[in-house]
Amino acid sequence: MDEKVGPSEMIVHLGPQHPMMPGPFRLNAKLRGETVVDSEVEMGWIHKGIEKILENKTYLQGITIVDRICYLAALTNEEAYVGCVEKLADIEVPPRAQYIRVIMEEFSRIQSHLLGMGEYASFVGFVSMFMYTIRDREDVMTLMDSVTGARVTHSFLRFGGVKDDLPEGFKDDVQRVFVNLRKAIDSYEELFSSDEIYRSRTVGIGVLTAEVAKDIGVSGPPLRATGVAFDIRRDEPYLVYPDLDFKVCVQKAGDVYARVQVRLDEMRESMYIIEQCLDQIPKGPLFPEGTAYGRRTPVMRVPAGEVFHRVEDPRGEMGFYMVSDGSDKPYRVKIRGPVYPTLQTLPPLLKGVKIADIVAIAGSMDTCTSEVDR
Amino acid sequence: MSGIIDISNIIYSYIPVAIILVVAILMPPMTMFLVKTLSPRSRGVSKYETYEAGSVPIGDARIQFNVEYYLYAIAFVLFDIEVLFLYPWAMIFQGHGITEIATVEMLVFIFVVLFGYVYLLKKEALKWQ
Amino acid sequence: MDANTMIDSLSTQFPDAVYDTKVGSNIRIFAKVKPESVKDVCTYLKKNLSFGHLCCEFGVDYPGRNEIEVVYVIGSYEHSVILTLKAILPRDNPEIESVVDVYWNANWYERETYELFGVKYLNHPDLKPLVLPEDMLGEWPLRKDYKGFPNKTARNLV
Amino acid sequence: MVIKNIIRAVKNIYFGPPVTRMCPEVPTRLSDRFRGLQKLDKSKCIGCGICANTCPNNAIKIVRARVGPTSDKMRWFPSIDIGHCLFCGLCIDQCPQEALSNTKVYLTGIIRYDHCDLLFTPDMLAREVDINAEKEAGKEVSRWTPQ
Amino acid sequence: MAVEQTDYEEIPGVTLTDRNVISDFVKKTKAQDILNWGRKNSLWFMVNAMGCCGVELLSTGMAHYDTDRFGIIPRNSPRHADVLIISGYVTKKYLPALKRIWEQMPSPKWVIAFGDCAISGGPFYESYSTHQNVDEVFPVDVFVPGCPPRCEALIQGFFELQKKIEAKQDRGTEY
Amino acid sequence: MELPEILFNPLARGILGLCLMGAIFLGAMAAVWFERKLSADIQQRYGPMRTGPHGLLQLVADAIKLFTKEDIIPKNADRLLFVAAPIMMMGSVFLVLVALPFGAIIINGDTYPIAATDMDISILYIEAVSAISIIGIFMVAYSSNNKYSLLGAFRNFARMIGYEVPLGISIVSVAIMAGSLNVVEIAQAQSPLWFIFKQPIGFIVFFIALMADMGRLPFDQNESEEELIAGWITEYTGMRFGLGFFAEYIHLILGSMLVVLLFLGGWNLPALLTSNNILGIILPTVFFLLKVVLVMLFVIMLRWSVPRFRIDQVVDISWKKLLPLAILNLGWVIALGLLGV
Repeated sequence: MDEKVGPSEMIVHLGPQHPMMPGPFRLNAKLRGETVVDSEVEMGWIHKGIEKILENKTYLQGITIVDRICYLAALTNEEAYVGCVEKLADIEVPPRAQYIRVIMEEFSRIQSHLLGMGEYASFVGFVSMFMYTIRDREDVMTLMDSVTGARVTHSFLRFGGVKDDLPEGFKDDVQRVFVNLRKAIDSYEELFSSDEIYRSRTVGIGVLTAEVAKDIGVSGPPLRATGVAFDIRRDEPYLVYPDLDFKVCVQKAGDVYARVQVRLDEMRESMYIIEQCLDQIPKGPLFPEGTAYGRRTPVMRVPAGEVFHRVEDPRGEMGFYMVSDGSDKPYRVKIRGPVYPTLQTLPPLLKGVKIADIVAIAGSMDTCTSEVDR
Repeated sequence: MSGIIDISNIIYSYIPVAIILVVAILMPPMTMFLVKTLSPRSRGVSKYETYEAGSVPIGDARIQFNVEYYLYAIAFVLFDIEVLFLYPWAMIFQGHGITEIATVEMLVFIFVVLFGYVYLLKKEALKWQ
Repeated sequence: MDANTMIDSLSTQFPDAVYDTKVGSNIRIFAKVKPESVKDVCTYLKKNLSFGHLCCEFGVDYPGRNEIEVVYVIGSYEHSVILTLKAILPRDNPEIESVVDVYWNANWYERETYELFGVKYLNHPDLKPLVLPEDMLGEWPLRKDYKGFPNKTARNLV
Repeated sequence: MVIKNIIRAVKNIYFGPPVTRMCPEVPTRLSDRFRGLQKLDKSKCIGCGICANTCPNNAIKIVRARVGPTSDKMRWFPSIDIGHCLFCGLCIDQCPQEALSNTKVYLTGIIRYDHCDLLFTPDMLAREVDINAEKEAGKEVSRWTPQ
Repeated sequence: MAVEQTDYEEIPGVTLTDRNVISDFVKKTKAQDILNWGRKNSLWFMVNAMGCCGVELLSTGMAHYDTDRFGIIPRNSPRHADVLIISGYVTKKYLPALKRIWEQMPSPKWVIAFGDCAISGGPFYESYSTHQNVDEVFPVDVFVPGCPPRCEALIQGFFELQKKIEAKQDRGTEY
Repeated sequence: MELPEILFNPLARGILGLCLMGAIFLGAMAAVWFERKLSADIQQRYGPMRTGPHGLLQLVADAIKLFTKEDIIPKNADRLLFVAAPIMMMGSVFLVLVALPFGAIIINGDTYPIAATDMDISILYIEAVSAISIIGIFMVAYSSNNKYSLLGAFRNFARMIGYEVPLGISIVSVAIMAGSLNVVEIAQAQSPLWFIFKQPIGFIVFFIALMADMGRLPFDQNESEEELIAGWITEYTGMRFGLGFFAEYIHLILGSMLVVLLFLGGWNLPALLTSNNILGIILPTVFFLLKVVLVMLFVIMLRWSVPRFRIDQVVDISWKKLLPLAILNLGWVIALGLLGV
């Protein structure tokens, strides 16, 4: 962005301490009146060097660190990391563990979408909506808490399996929560589609076309809102996703409204997936039998090699590239976060919009600064 | 009957206004003086600098206004004055036996104003930048 | 088009620039590329083989071999094959052509690789630090011989 | 429409009871797997140091401490810096003797006014020193780290 | 305390009243208890979500935990805030901004270190990019350990802060 | 029964005005408490609970705290304007308060409004002085030399400019119907039928324009917390912020009173109910204040249940929808006048 300002133009820093996002992030906007002339995203306010830290931790210790890459999708981060190691060390995960992983990851998707949507609603001035979505999110969090033992950073997955089995009566709890959640999601949808003020703030705002989105490398709901049905769960299946029936939620418009609609549909799909899993889940061990892997993970020396494993995060494509040199610590880990490209769409999208739309557009991307900075 | 003060003497009805005005003007400075004496002070290098979400601001906030703002303000002033003309007319509209004539006059007036309004709409001068 | 034909097409198109090709599985292929022709290869990949999605781009430091590898992981929205393209640079003066013109989102990846590894990208539109403060430039923290790490100044009570 | 929203709001006032958990007074029902402050069973601990090695954050150190509250015999036990502990549960999983276990303590016992008070000695982990009473008594007890 | 006192810049027309007769009087008498009552019951915290704990910070203000019960509400501007909650790792890049925000808050003001990252650096204590020992920079009043702590822990942290204010043991006021 | 002569003395009325000032401060505090409780109810929480029974003393605690907060005047601020702006805002709301009746006492069929003063042109006066507060807001924003504040001030201006015209026209319609510019007489003129039934479009226009004037939620662009931190008041600390805050809430109360006076029939009750002197002293005021509270309730509910407009949409609504509607309403009122209704 050019630092020079013309007459009646000014540069406003939105951030790093700004209510716009759950995480420090700075948007330098050059404004002419209310209109954004040019903008630039500055990152790195919470860059914590996870990639370097992972090089100094053993594989097992790494699980706790990758939890903290993105605080809203801790389980999918773990899945990507653990999946890498399993590919390198050639570990077969028993089916029951796979099903439990799918259940927990879909829960994590639901809670992330609920937070993202509510936060986004509060950005267009709809504070009560935020309260409602967080209220429903708390129920989901309680369910996750009862399985993993923590609310945000779970440390739940282990190499070859999961730490704990599902608790007694989990299925009933899930069904009870889902009855309420279905109703709540329906009411959100009705609210979003019937409220005129809301529609005037969202329909046709921040239109991301499929070409631009592909060029920038966007994935996840922002991409699917443009009409591209790209979903790692279907295109490059991992775990038991091939056995499950789900559809990839797609919207055509690519605007703010479509992105929120995609999230609403995805939550429904996630609930459907979880119900299938709970019906289909087989009995069996949580860890591969006849190996040393278990809750007490042995000190691992992973064979040398390189692997790229990607999973579908609530926000898109989460990938880990892991280089192993045969020791007990990874030689190099590269984290490919989904928000990293998504955030780069902001400067082109923000050209010519009003300030109030900045937060609407940025919020609808459902970005997670922590993951961008890593 | 609603007369609580003798309205015929116009000064009377403004004496309370004056009293309140004095109090209203004195109250904030008095409050701030009390606050100044009672409140603690913190130290900090950038305490008195302009807040801008933790960043160092670039440039002054007192920029030159857009020309559009002035056009806009002029349109507003025009319309507001037109509205002001309506007040005396509203007073004599009824009960003075001139209702029909007043109506015609006012229709002419409103028509002229509407003409200007439509012109502004067509010119998109009322679009906020 | 499956993984084998893709890799064949790539190596026939660039017989000099692309070497060490390998097919890992039917969705993973690997290749190495000469640093000077990385942009041409990427253009070809995007235009002809529909590799339109740059998953990530990063560096790996090998002080033993005195090399820095710049790795491009390139996927696609149309098919699920992922190509891992590697360019090997000398460690003391790593320089490589920027692929921002081909892949838009390479911009930030390259800025990050620049500040963390010191890989210099030629023809990059705006090569400045992304995640670290300006004054940390030149420390190249993700190289294996970074001195400032691990930082033991933190107070640990145990 | 706006009216619809208002109706929804009114409905919420009458049909949506508050969902608030009355936090400090009514303790929240925690899941059985909740990972709070660790508890040390001194009779099981063999001082092997696996927990210290496995801790991702180097929050555990093996120190010498008394075997029991009345005994003068000293043995090696883990002490944990709660200011560093991630509550990830790896130490508990990896402990070969199951000497460490989870408890649900996460509130009054471990919120401190001073960073240095966040060091939990083996005696405190074994609950031989009552955390709350120790806190009220002052710093001397809390800083007592038998080396 | 931690903020350098020597760099303090005198602004024309602003007089320091920290040695004022009136404030001395207030400090010594019951009036201080009334002030402290008001202060402890209206702790407005600043919205500054910085990491994992930031999400729990958001949840704390919401319906399930509802800090509004205690008069604790979020404010976006530091000029209106009383409590700075450091809710995550402070990086070298972010520290100047955070310091600015802290200095721009009007006194009396308090700091809560929420979560391991704020207390000690958490899992990132040996990173090349984070700033260690935040409590040497900010006069932290209450340490809430956990990674991240549950929402109840933050409420309990506020409780401890209230106790501290009531007992006139708080650090952040600089009377 | 007659009222004592002393009450008609202008100086005594001034003192009554000061009492009303105190009352409105308490009212504003109650309004804030009310808003916090109501929003909590809508959001399924409890709201203030601990400070006093049901958090009734919450606002007292807030006031004490704000009172002893440090007062920071930024280096780059315009000191004079920065200090003068709260005076502007407070002065504006109090000057409005002078002309507004807070109810009425009906004795032997005669109505004595509880107001500090009585003017011929009080509605014009109210419109004029309430516009000062916008200048106050602009002074706050411009003097603090903060970009968020400046943007908030621009939005405030745009909104004021847009909505003052429909507001004025709808007030004129009311004045035509009542044949007077005196608020008390307008309220009296609605004795059998409230004006909301005679000119519903006028009421809608007036209410929306007044909401915009008060800066309540679908129209609180000047403060929009998500993008502009706190908008115009970002740089104000402690009691200065408190004054601005209180001025806003007093504005809310006065606006609700204006709605009740102009459209919802003021304190008018069937003569049967006020024939008794004791009832006549109490009932009209209670009835009036009840209506004010109901209007406030509606305004507050609206704030917590709708999203916010963008500023250009706000301006568009004003010029393209409300202004034609207001003129239509004027035509309707003229037609009614011609028919002699």
